[in-house]
Amino acid sequence: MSRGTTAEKAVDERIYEVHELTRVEGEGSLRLRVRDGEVLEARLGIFEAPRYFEQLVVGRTPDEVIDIVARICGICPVAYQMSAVHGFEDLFGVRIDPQVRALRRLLYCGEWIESHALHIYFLHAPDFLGYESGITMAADHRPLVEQALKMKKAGNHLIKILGGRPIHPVSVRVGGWSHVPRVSELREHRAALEDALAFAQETVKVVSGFTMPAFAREPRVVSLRHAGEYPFSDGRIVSSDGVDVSPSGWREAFEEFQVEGSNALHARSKDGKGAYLLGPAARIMLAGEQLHPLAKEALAASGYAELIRTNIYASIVARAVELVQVCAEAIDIIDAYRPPSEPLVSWQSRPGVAAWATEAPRGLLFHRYEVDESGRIRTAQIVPPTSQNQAAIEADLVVAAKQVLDLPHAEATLRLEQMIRSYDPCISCATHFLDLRVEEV
Amino acid sequence: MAHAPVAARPRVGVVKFASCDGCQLTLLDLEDELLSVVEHFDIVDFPEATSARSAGPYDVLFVEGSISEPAHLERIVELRRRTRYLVTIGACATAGGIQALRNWGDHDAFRMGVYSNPEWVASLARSTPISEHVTVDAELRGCPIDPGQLVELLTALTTGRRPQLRDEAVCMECKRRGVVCVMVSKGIPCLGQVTQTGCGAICPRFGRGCYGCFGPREQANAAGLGRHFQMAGDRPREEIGRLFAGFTAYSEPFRSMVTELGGTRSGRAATTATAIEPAPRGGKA
Amino acid sequence: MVISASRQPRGGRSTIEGPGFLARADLQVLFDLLREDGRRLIGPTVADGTIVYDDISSVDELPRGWGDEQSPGRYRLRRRGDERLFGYVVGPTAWKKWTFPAFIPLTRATHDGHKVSFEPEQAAPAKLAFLGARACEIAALAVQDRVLIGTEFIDPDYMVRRANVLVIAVQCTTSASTCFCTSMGTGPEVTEGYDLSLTELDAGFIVDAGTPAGRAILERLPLRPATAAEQYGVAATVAAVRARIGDPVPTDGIHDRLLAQLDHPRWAQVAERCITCGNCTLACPTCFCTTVTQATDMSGDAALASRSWDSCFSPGFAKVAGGSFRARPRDRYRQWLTHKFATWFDQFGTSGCVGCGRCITWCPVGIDVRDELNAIAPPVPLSPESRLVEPVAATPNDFVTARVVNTKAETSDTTTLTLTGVDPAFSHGSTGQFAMVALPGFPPLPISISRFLADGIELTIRGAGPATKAMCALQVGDQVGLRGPLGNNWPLDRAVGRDLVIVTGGIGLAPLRPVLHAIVADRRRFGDVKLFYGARTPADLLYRDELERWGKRDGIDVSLTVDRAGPDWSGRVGIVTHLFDQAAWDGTNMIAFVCGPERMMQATSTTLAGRGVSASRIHVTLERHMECGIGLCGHCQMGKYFVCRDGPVFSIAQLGDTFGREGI
Amino acid sequence: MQDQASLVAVLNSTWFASGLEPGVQTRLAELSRTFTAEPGQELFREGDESEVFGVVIKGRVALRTHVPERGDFTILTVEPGDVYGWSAIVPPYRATSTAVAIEVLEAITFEGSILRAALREDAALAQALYPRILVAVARRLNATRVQLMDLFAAEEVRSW
Repeated sequence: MSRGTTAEKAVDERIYEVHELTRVEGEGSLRLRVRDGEVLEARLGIFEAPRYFEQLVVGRTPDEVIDIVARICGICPVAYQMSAVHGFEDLFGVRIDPQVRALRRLLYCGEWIESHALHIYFLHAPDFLGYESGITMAADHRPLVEQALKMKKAGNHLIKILGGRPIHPVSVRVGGWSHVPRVSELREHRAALEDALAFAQETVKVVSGFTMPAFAREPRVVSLRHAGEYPFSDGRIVSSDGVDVSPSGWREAFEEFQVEGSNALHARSKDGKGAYLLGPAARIMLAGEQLHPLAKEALAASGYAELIRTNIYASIVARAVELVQVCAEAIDIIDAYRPPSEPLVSWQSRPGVAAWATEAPRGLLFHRYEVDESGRIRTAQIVPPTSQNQAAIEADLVVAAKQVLDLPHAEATLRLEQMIRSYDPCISCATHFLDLRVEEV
Repeated sequence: MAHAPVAARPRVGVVKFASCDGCQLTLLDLEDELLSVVEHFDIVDFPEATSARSAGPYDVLFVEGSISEPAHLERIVELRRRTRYLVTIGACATAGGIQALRNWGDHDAFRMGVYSNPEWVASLARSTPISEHVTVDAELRGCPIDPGQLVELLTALTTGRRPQLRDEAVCMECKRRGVVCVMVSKGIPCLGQVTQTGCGAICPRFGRGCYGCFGPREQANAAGLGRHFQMAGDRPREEIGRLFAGFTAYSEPFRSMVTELGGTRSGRAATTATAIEPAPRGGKA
Repeated sequence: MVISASRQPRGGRSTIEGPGFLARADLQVLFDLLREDGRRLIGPTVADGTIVYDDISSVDELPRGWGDEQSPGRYRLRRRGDERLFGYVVGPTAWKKWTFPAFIPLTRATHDGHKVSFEPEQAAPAKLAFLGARACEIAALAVQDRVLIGTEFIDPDYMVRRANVLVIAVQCTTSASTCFCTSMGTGPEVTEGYDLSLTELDAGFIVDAGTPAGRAILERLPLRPATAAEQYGVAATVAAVRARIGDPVPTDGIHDRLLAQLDHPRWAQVAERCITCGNCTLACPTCFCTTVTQATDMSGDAALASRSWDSCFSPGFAKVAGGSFRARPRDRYRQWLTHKFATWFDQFGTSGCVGCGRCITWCPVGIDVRDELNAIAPPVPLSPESRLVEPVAATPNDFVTARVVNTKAETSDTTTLTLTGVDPAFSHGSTGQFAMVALPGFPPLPISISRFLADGIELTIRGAGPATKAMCALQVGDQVGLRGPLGNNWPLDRAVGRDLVIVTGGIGLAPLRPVLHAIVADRRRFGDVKLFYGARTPADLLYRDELERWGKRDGIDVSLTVDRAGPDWSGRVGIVTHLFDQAAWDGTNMIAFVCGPERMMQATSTTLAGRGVSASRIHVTLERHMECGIGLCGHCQMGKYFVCRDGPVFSIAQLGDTFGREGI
Repeated sequence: MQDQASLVAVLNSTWFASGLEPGVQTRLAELSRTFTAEPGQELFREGDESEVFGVVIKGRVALRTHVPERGDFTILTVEPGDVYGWSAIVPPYRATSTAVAIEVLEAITFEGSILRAALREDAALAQALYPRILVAVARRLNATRVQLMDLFAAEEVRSW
């Protein structure tokens, strides 16, 4: 499906091109132009149609925003609800019950399980095992795929218990929950999560058995870090080189900008140190000490503790380790759960800026809303992980290019596609600010 | 046997226009059925799930997303030509989706607000449902669609039945499940009465009013409900408008309610609509 | 009543006859006794800001100290400031949730090569005790008893569930603004239909038994005799409730008053406010309409038919070929109200409303049925209607399989199936009856029997929808599920010695074919027999060879006409009524059987009337959406009739002004 | 059967002309002549000047219309007692369909121009005849309406 062409004008010019990336969320393209081993252009193009979310929320109330922004992405709707709800509660000074907070972590666990399981087994693993899809993979590895589906279901069902449905759940509100589960509802799901945990541990073994293409670039990494827990929605935004700001202070350290010759907005840190990497590998590098003992154990046993720092293809291992993390944590939360005395506290809107960043499965997701006197949104800014990863992805394409030059064209293109999948790009998310024009050659 | 399925093992495509991918994801979320689904259906094109591609022809094509940019216009007609049984899935495809709120607004203001180079953005002034452009054989409502209804449609396709997708109020599901009416017992405004069932009354079960993501049901008396909200709840018109200005806002009669009462950005008082400045952005490099 | 002088120690056996007094602190004893008897206790408890009925095990779960405020479209709890456990009226839950569940599996059907099989689901309900049933609710149980197990047709699921219920009534000591049991004659006093009854006083309960079962429990309770003062107190409290409610809806003559107002402008006005959401019907403790849905597995070989609550307010409820019989919301509101308060009497000898007020409180937009009744139905008397024909008995949801032994393509879309191995009941069937025909995964459909054979029947089916197309595609050796014969028959006996005119169109000839067979078999008992048959085109004429024989050999005057034809057709083209509207014969000694589209039957009966055939001698067969075929599912209701059970054959006189009226 | 008495008798046997004033019947008989046609014989063609108004005594006349690319369709047959060619009396006096005898036809016909003149001049004749013509046309109208409803077309039940 990857169509490469060699332009007549320069025999030594090679173009690697994928007009429609598959097994990624949304519609994107890849374009790499190399002349005499020198990379002239490396671009992750986006042709997903724009939907203008930052404008759609203007004039709406905070609770409406939570429902609307979920629709940016069908794979990680919870992440969007979380960044928004934390931002508003921070602005309005809402104090929530510890169990309300625990349930939100649990909801996030559900989404991570569902999203990571989907990416590992249905979007990414087929690259390593040489299949078109997880479905065709099932022909030879049926038990594995069945288990993967069970694990994915365990995550989806968790979201369903808490929010009514796995995609675009309905119960997250500013001030808490419109409805909280009975203890029994969660306990009944415990067994499924234990199976998921066991299979997550198995998954780490499976994916660390994959042969990783050679690759070496140590990126700057950014994620949330929290003193007492693996990062979801609290702590500080930190980087591998000294950035340290509050979750509401993303704009103090980072900015979006436009690159000459490229039509895509990128993000960078203001200290001028350029591109940075978000996601599972980044989180493990920066907050690894907060991993659940079982996750630490799995990471150590995988033998990838070091390699995930430099080889982007190995991010699949990091993702698997996080599966262990969220399955284990979900079980802990359920065991400690008692229904909150006040599921939904009342709150007063106040004008100002509501801003917060939480950790989506793919990495840091930043929201910023200006709320006016009438409690309505005046402006909105949403910076999803994929847009922040864009610069890093293109930087990696440059490195990867040099390594694939000797491969047959089709294989090389496939390899580059695989590299992009390693980021688990979420293009529907990214599209609302990336440009659509695909350059003609 | 007497059944007349669409085809022995129908060739299925899953494609998207402007959407969040959540509805096609629902197919992958049929964890219990997925492997038997692929036994009975030959999934020939599904970019999000497989690298194997096909340009058709399709016995069944699931279409997600709304028509919202020029290229979409030809693409959907072309797809229709290659398809026997076209099924639209989700609020974007069946109603234009949440992005159809721009249909009331100033499209350019929207573009300026989001893009620093709006002239590069090829998008249509209106986001519209698939049925506005080609004939649709069946539709699954919802934001997102309901897995149960998806299974019902798939099994109906294999047996040649007509899928049993009830056209009745969400209230019916509430009552069957013994959910207490949030409007009567808590005074929470709820669109369940005018919204087509299929979701299993999720929002009322979770202590909220229905926000209409399955869209208006046949003969939905939205005007009557709107009058009731105004009189009983004595709420401001614009607040009632916003109730209807959701994920299926562009479907009649919700559309008329929004146009009449306001609720979208441009539906608000013109003063605020013009007072909107674009979202803050970093400068040039 | 005699009250024993000997006092018993707590918990010990009491020998009290008549009412006794139970201290509030001892109510838990009743709970424990019921559990000992292996009963699940269902009673009131607070949930979602309302008082619902649910499983409870302890007195602490009762709404101690809670009362309720109800008005059209509004329900709120309030603190009473006392310790009362039953100090409120009825909430959102109706007891039918347990006796007539919202959803039950009905029939499992499987399909294996040519074989099909149908397995009815059997309910195995738990033994229940309803604690806190109010007078109106007990009346509602009685109404559903009449509807679902009170006629010759039985809903077996309801029967077994109902038989497992012990009713513990509670006298109403308060009322809501929405109550009107007094007007419906169902309360507030609990007078019958209970096993035990409780009346709450400040310190405890007056307990009385209404059945031996109740008495047996009463005798195990730690009671002391109720004092006369206490008993008078009870009477006085309930009397006060009655006085407070008053008589909001004068109901004498309501049946006739309401049916006289079918064209009242108010129907359209209320439809402006009504959202047709159906909440009133599902909150109603007597509404019994259901619908059957089919689910199949991916292979389509295993199917499960399930029954769930349906509502006459949903657009799909009354749909048949060509649309809904109640297309407009006003039609549906009129249907509901006239059924509850008028035609229910004709069908079941009781009102369909018990005055509990749920349809008022739980109407999201607060439409008050009492206001509508008072506005629409001012007192006007009408004459009572005539009796119905007796229907033929059948069982509800198990199908007997029959085998296809011959198929004949009558037209491009219509096929006649010959079936053998049918239920013996069919050999007693008669002209005009139909059968419910089922294929796995498809909803069973009513199909007229187009011929009775010694060892089977013929069905002539037009492939219009998926199910009928599937039936038309059946091959010799395939099986189908059959239920019947159902419905009433053409009154052929009335035609003996008379002239008979048969007017029919399209597929309508099928249910009349057995009539012609009967006539041909005994021709001389009838006078002139005229058959006027219209079809869409010459190619759409059914039974062409038989038509020829009837005309040429059997002394039947056969006239055919078609709506349009090519040049090769030398027969008549035109509408069926033109075959006789200018003819010379007069109809004073004539009886007419008419079957075809309703619009055509209207035109025909008007024309026949013009030829002197009186309304009582014009018989038509009606089509309505039929699901159960025996008057249990409610879909095919037309005025006071269930078309499936009381019809499908009616005389124009029977139907009166409902015939041809829009939206009935 | 050329003599007037028999013509009157024949006219009387049709619903169209039965029970008219004797005077009117005689006048009608004067204006009329008997007409016979063989099966397949065309009496007039759609769109032509319509010259003849007739009452069918025996046989059957098919009124046909031509649908481009689909050929001729019979929209109505005229049976004994009924009339054809009413457009000969109603402006603009053009045939609205093609009339073909499909059985051996015996009819009583009137030449359009003559009948029109008679109706103009003879008030009694006009008064007696127009209502009957109106009835004939009304029946056609009603028939057409009902046929338009296409009552016997297959429609499927959508409620499930």
